[in-house]
Amino acid sequence: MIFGLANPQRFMDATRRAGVIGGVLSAVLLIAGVWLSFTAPPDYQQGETVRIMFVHVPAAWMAMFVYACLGGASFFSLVFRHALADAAAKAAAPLGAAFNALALATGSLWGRPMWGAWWVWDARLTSVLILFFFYLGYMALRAALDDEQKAARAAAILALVGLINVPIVHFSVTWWNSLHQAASVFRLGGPTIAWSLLLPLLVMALGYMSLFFTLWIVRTRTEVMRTRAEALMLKRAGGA
Amino acid sequence: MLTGLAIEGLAVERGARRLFEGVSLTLARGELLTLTGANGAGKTSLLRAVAGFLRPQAGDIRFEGQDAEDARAESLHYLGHQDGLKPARTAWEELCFQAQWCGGTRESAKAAVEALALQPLLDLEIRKLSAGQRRRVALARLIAAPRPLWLLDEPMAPLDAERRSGFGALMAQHLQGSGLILAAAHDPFPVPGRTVQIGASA
Amino acid sequence: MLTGLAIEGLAVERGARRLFEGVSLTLARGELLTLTGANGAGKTSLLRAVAGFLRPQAGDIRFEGQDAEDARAESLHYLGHQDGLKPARTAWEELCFQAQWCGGTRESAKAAVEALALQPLLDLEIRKLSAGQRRRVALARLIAAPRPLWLLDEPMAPLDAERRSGFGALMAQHLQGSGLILAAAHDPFPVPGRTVQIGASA
Amino acid sequence: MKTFLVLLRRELDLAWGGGGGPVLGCAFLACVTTLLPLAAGPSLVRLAGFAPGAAWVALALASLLSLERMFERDYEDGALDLLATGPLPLEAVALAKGLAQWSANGLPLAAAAPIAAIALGASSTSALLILACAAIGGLGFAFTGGIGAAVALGARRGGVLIAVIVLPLFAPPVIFGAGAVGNFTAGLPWLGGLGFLSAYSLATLALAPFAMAAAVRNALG
Amino acid sequence: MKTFLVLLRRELDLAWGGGGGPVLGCAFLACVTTLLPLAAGPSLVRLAGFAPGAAWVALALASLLSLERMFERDYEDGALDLLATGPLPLEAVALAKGLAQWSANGLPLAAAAPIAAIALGASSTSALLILACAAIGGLGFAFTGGIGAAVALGARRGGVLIAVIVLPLFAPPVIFGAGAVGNFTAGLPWLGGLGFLSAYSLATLALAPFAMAAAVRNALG
Ligand code: HEM
Ligand SMILES: Nc1ncnc2c1ncn2[C@@H]1O[C@H](COP(=O)(O)OP(=O)(O)OP(=O)(O)O)[C@@H](O)[C@H]1O
Ligand SMILES: Nc1ncnc2c1ncn2[C@@H]1O[C@H](COP(=O)(O)OP(=O)(O)OP(=O)(O)O)[C@@H](O)[C@H]1O
Ligand SMILES: [Mg+2]
Ligand SMILES: [Mg+2]
Repeated sequence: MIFGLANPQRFMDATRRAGVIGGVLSAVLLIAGVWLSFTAPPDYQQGETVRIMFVHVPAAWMAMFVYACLGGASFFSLVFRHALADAAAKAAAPLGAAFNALALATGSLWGRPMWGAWWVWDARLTSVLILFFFYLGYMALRAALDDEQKAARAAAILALVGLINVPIVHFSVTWWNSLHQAASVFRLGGPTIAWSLLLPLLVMALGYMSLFFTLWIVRTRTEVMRTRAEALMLKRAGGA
Repeated sequence: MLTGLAIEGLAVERGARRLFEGVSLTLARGELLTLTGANGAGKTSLLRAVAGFLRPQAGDIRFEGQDAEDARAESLHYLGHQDGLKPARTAWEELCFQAQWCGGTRESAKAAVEALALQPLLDLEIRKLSAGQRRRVALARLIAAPRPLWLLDEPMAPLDAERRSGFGALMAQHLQGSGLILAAAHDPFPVPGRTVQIGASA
Repeated sequence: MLTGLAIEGLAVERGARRLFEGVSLTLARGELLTLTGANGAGKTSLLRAVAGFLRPQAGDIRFEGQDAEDARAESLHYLGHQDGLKPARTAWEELCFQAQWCGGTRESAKAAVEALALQPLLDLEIRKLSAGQRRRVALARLIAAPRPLWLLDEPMAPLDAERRSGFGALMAQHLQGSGLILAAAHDPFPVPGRTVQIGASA
Repeated sequence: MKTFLVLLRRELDLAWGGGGGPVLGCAFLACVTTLLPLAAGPSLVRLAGFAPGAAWVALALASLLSLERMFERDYEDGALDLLATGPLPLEAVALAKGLAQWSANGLPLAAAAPIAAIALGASSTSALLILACAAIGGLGFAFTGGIGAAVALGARRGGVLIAVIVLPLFAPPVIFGAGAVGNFTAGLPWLGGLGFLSAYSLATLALAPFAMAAAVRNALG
Repeated sequence: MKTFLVLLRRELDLAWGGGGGPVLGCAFLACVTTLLPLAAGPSLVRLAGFAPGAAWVALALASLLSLERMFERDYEDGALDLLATGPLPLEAVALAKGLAQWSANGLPLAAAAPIAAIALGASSTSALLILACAAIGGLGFAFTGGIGAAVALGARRGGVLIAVIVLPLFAPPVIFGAGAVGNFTAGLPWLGGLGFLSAYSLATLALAPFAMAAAVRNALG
């Protein structure tokens, strides 16, 4: 299916409605998620602050997930020199950076009551910050090279190199005994978290996911249309 | 063994501007083909496309007798506007490195020193050479590491009259040994050959 | 105001080797003097001595109408084999700096852009220019900051035929405005002038 | 192989010629040993713990600052054209450049760091660990940094861009290495950190040449 | 004056383009704040004492590494010829280059150093002193270093030569500055050190341009 959509025209046809449908779906999921978050019982240890989790954790997951998507798209753009993959990579980066910033901000808000500090230089926090820098570096590189094709390839190489950071972020907690919570959902042997907290968390995660895919497709469409418009303008300028 | 070069319908873009399109040419053993054209017409770009640095937008570059990758790694010399010589190293160090890098030996480097009369320059650092002397050091690698196809970008511009005819003789010798030369130039070479004009007739 | 240049019995050494000696020449307003000679004869060295970079071993360089120090700071342009343009800056940034550094203004830089038809190149970084385009950007400072004496070292080598005659016209214009040009070259200029041979008759 | 050695010799010559090399190590040594006692008071115990950290900071900064040299000059003066038409693939060229960079920047600092540490009162066993960490980490810096240098070729603000790109790549070796040394001084298990550091550096040594070569090819066009 | 500003702007552009600038400061900050706690153990009291020392080491090394850029490129690509035939004497050119070097290397590091120190627990009064010392000392580094860079022009082993010439010249500011900061933290009188440091930097600012210009003139020949 992915390969079927690789043709830009077919992609454009198939995703014409994606913005509307995805938008509605994301709105429903997110509203449900927020409602569930506020009706969930407070944690016996963390009290009301646990509600930050429903914003923080999915955002942190998405920061990593989007980077994986960016890496995948970059791989296709690099190996198959596929214009659509490149447009997708370009479109994904700012979204990932936004999720990443959200995870950092909410984590830091949460850290204040839990650890007594906005920030500590621990492995998990540092590696998430590094992931954020990767997003920034990726966007800076794209902006600094003015030849579109060269920029695309150089950025794709960088994105692939940066993939190495994703497992480091995820496993940092186990590799260094960190202040930060160890994995309690995505772990071998199943989740260790109470159902009353897990349900809103999962709904929120689905909402984030759907929001991301919607925005990703919309941004990719815009990118494809922009390149088309530019090509048209160049053609006109050349003919004149 | 590389025996020929055939270019068909080549189109090259730089910075979203199409420099030329539909350029077709062939080059056989023993032939010199001179590229001419206005500044910015795309002579250098064409040479770079043949050398494999630049991916053309359309068209085909075929090496005969060898596949493109091998040809580019073993059978061609590209000598551009910039010679890549390091100012702080001596002429002999640089020549020696270039020769060995391109598959020659210290002995063949010495032969090139003879052929281009570089003897008195060998111990000088590149930054101390005059423009013409420096160009001769750069040209020496063509002799020091024999490869069939020479891609030359205005090789003679800084040479004096005597050295021009001297290098012309080396070119003729290379062609006689069934070499191939594709060269960009604003002035004609002292060697018989065909000429192709790149870009709008200027 | 610089009105002439007189060189008498000049001798220059490089690396303990005497390049030439007893070179005498004069240059008056409206005159072009072309230096010719073999590679390594010392043309560049002579120009650098006039520009004050090199201290001659013997002989005299006299500027008429201005003392040497002022003349070198205000009245001459030296454009050598290397143009000093920075690859990472745009053509306009570089031209603008060079013009203002040599006493011109942004307006005069714009005039030079007109004169050398640089308009389409201004936003390109120097590293993206073709050899001839880059040379044109370098030459532009001669126009952008008017100074009477031009010291040019093979200024036309990378230019195409059309641009050569174009720059020839600019030279002629400078001479008519009672400028002075001392230039090294292997090929004659398209402008009438005298020629001096440097070094052993080669 | 012979061709690779020829290339490596040239790269070493160029890298050591320009500002790197033994001098960097000596400078570091001189700075650290004269400065720190002055700045941190004369208690040797405290100082000993500090040398490795300073060595890491110096190593990371030195690597960062010299990266620009790695490809930029060859790119601008046409030498990359020659290197790209040689019998060895650009991957081998990148490898040689990375090794030369390491030997001119990483090794001297790595050699100086333990001497400085001992001069400041560290035990000679921890000095050995520092040497190992700095040498191995320097390798990681040189190769990950090389990726940044290659990717940023031809960009308008090359140097600054390199730094932005490279910093996150530098973080893992920094964290692993500093963790190992820190744990060692604190009497905690440190082999794990050293292992991660070695794994990271070896992985970059194996993979970075491909990324660099791809980026250089892209820039040559 | 206007011409000097034009020149200064170009020099700043080139110096900031090539590896210097705010990113260097951030890089330094990131290195110091992540590395030192990891290397020296997380006790804030101890760290606070080390941060200024680490800042000095980094500043000196960073200055050393970027020196090569100061004249070498302009020399090799012919830009010095242009600068030498301008209305301002080479002394002014040297001054502009020194200032640009300082702003691209010294200032960002100076700005970052106190932030790092505070992040590591130093008091904000000592941070101010660190800022002052680093900024003033950086000026001294840039100008003394410039002498080395100019003298080494056209020499075969430029980098090594730079270091041999420059290192001894670096010693006085290093010692004065570190002494001032050290005394301050120890509660001893520190104004004297700062005074010597300022005097040294101002002296180099006044004298070094002449030395640089003489060396450059010599190299141009
Ligand atoms: C700026 C500070 C923080 C950052 C950058 C951060 C980052 C992250 C990341 C990247 C994850 C996803 C881990 C994975 O699935 O591999 C995560 C999960 C999580 N974080 Fe944070 N975090 C921060 C602060 C906090 C604080 C203060 C708490 C509360 C004590 C917290 C609690 C959690 C929890 C409970 C999870 C879910 C763990 C799991 O189920 O896997 N985080 N955080
Ligand atoms: N990286 C680049 N980005 C944008 N434009 C470029 C780039 N490289 C080259 N160009 C443009 O491509 C055109 C062709 O350049 P090329 O060097 O091939 O010309 P040329 O025929 O060799 O000219 P010359 O006779 O001056 O050497 C020029 O207009 C140049 O500005
Ligand atoms: N710094 C130096 N040290 C030693 N020798 C030098 C130095 N600079 C130049 N030379 C030598 O001086 C001689 C003259 O050089 P110059 O550049 O003046 O020649 P030219 O006439 O301009 O030659 P071309 O036509 O090749 O440009 C050359 O043989 C060169 O090797
Ligand atoms: Mg060309
Ligand atoms: Mg000359």
